[in-house]
Amino acid sequence: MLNTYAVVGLFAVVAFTFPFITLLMARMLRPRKPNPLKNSTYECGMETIGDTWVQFRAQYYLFALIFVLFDIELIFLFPWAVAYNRLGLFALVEMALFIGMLALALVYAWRKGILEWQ
Amino acid sequence: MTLLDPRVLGEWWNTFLRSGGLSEGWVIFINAVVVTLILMGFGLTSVLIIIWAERKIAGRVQDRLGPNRVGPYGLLQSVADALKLMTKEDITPERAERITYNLAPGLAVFAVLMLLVVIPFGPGLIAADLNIGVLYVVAMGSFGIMAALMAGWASNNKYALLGGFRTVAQLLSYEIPMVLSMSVPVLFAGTMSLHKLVEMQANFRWFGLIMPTAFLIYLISALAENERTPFDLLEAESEIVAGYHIEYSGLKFAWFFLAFFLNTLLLSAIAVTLFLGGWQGPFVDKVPLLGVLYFFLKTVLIVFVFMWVRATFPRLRIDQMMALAWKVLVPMALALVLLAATAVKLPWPPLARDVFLFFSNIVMLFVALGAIGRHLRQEAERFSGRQKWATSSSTTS
Amino acid sequence: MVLQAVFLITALLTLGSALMVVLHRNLFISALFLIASFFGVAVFYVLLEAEFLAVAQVLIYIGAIATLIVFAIMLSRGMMTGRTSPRNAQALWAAGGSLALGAALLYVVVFRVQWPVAEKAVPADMIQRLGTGLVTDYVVPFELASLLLMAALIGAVMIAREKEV
Amino acid sequence: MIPLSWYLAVAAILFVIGFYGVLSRRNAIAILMGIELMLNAVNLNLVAFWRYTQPDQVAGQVFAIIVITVAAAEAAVGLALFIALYRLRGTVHIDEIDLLRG
Repeated sequence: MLNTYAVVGLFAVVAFTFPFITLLMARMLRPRKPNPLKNSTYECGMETIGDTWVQFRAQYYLFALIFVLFDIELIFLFPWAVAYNRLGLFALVEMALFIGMLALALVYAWRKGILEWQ
Repeated sequence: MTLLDPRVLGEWWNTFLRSGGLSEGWVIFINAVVVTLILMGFGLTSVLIIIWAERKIAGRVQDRLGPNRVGPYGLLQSVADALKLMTKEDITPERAERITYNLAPGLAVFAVLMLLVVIPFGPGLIAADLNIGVLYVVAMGSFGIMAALMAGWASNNKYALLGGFRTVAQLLSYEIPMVLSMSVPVLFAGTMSLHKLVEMQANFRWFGLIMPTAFLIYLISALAENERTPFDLLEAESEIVAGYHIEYSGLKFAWFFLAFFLNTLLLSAIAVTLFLGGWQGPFVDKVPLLGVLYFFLKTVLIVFVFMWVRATFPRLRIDQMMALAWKVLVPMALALVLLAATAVKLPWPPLARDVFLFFSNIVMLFVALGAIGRHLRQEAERFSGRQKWATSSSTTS
Repeated sequence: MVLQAVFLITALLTLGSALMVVLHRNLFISALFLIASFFGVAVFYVLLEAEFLAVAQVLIYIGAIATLIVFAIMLSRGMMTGRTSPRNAQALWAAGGSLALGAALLYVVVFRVQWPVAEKAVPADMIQRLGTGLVTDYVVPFELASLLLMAALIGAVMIAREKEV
Repeated sequence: MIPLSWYLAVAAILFVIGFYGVLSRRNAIAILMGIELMLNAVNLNLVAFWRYTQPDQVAGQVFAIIVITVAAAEAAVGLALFIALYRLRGTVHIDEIDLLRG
């Protein structure tokens, strides 16, 4: 199994270094004449006001929360799906229970208006 | 005819290497190097072609010519653009967090390039046939999400940060229906290896034909994961500045661009692998190399559909986009998984099961469309009601 | 040989990033190092031939938990600018205690105990076995996990929701 | 083959680093990051023992998955608490939070 991952590993090293090597190479080609105006933050020509750390709404966090829930469900779903052909009807019932529980959580979030983007 | 079988050729190549007296470790290493070079070359050239095709197709749809100056049919336009971006001055905003800022585009490219390793281009033509292929594809998407977050944060720009956050919210939301729909082929095939998944789809028993709704959910989610129209509201090339990559220029911008187009190709390739039988087609068992042709034909078809959609559809609003993911696609995908699981256990002949699945998929699709249509009509009525009220109140006052 | 080299490089990456996580003043950069550290652990899982866990590690720790952490950092803004010290009053004691604990653990783990090792191969159909195990022998933890997730979601939503004013 | 003690050593150091983070940080989110490091170290140990003692059983992997699940649930609720706390008190520094003293 590790032989297969050797290919992945080598490819990963190349794929990760390649963008940076080309960036370094392009550095020799491209001009470099910075000035304060050019380097200023681009906010449609306006002077930047205040901190970049604008306060975000908790909404982003709530969507991420529901995402985490389903992401973990996938970790259970995939081995089940792979093994499913070998298993009996009980596997279906158990997974239905599992998914039902998650669906309940989704319904709860829906009813509480979490899924409305404001 | 076995001459044209990549598997046989691979065996010959390995025996050739071993006959030269190389140890097993070196054989693996040399093969890895060769595979890496081929895949990198393929990835980079295919991007140039896709960018050209996208511009040409968009041009034709909008009754223009598209690029036609550099090279025959403008084919070298992308090369010219790449050279331009390479020699262009590259500005780093002064308050940016430099290391993270420079790391983000590389990570975005990395996340997409890594998918090349698990794509089965033909029978036996897969760089690494991982047992967890399907989940590997999903896991690499996490790195793309991180790249967007890093770019948005490190630019030290309000728009970039906001764009980064919204992009992440979008990618997260559509990842769930996408992966849920990908679990349906896994359920049928009983494996996550992409090569075996294709092998299981012989004789036109393509999972996309049995479960058209799952395939559709995958396509819609792939459009969103790729930030393509109609889900490109965070970038909206023609209207607002850009998303999280607003501060990037020159080659760093080019890397985000490359990641975007390569992602289009690879998401289509994965769609073909999971749902359209990959390299399966007539006579593949006789002439295996035909499989490569079938694979690319199908992939190009899906890529074309993506571009066609881009040239045709208007953008969604952000609330519509999030509602589509969580209120429509996720429940549908969950129901589809359970439906597929139930059907597999039905004591019927395989053909009857497939037909049953196909029709129940269609029914489910129409029920969902009906529900969406009803909701939209209600919303429109409410909106027009408010309009009437607004105009009447303005005339009376 | 190659495996050992990969192991050592990964160990260096993982532990170095972990150290940066606890030392860096800027919380966002801490979170990025945390991701690097998670990735290193995923590589260890691959070396241990637990490929499913490696992919789960990337998917959940990097894809989900790290995203949650970054979102939480952004929601509590002004906390990562580094104007005040990131460490509390007991940091020195903590460092001493951690070093002592680390030395003790390493002594026990590496030198003291002779771990019994079985030279067995990982079965090729590990993922099938895992799926089977989840719905047969380990069905109670499996269902409890879904219950836990539902409870966590409902609880977290209750806590984090912005109340209508 | 890599000796088992290498993995255990790495896990031990990772655990200690996380432990130090938990003890020394003021920011609650940073403390949570320390806890995640510790959980990772535990999981690494679990998987290493699985691989070197009984790779033909699934118990080790199932436990590791459950640990990951619990870690995610814990992070979700913990971070939600911190966000609520920040909204309430304007800080997530643990040593400035003393609700009982009002």
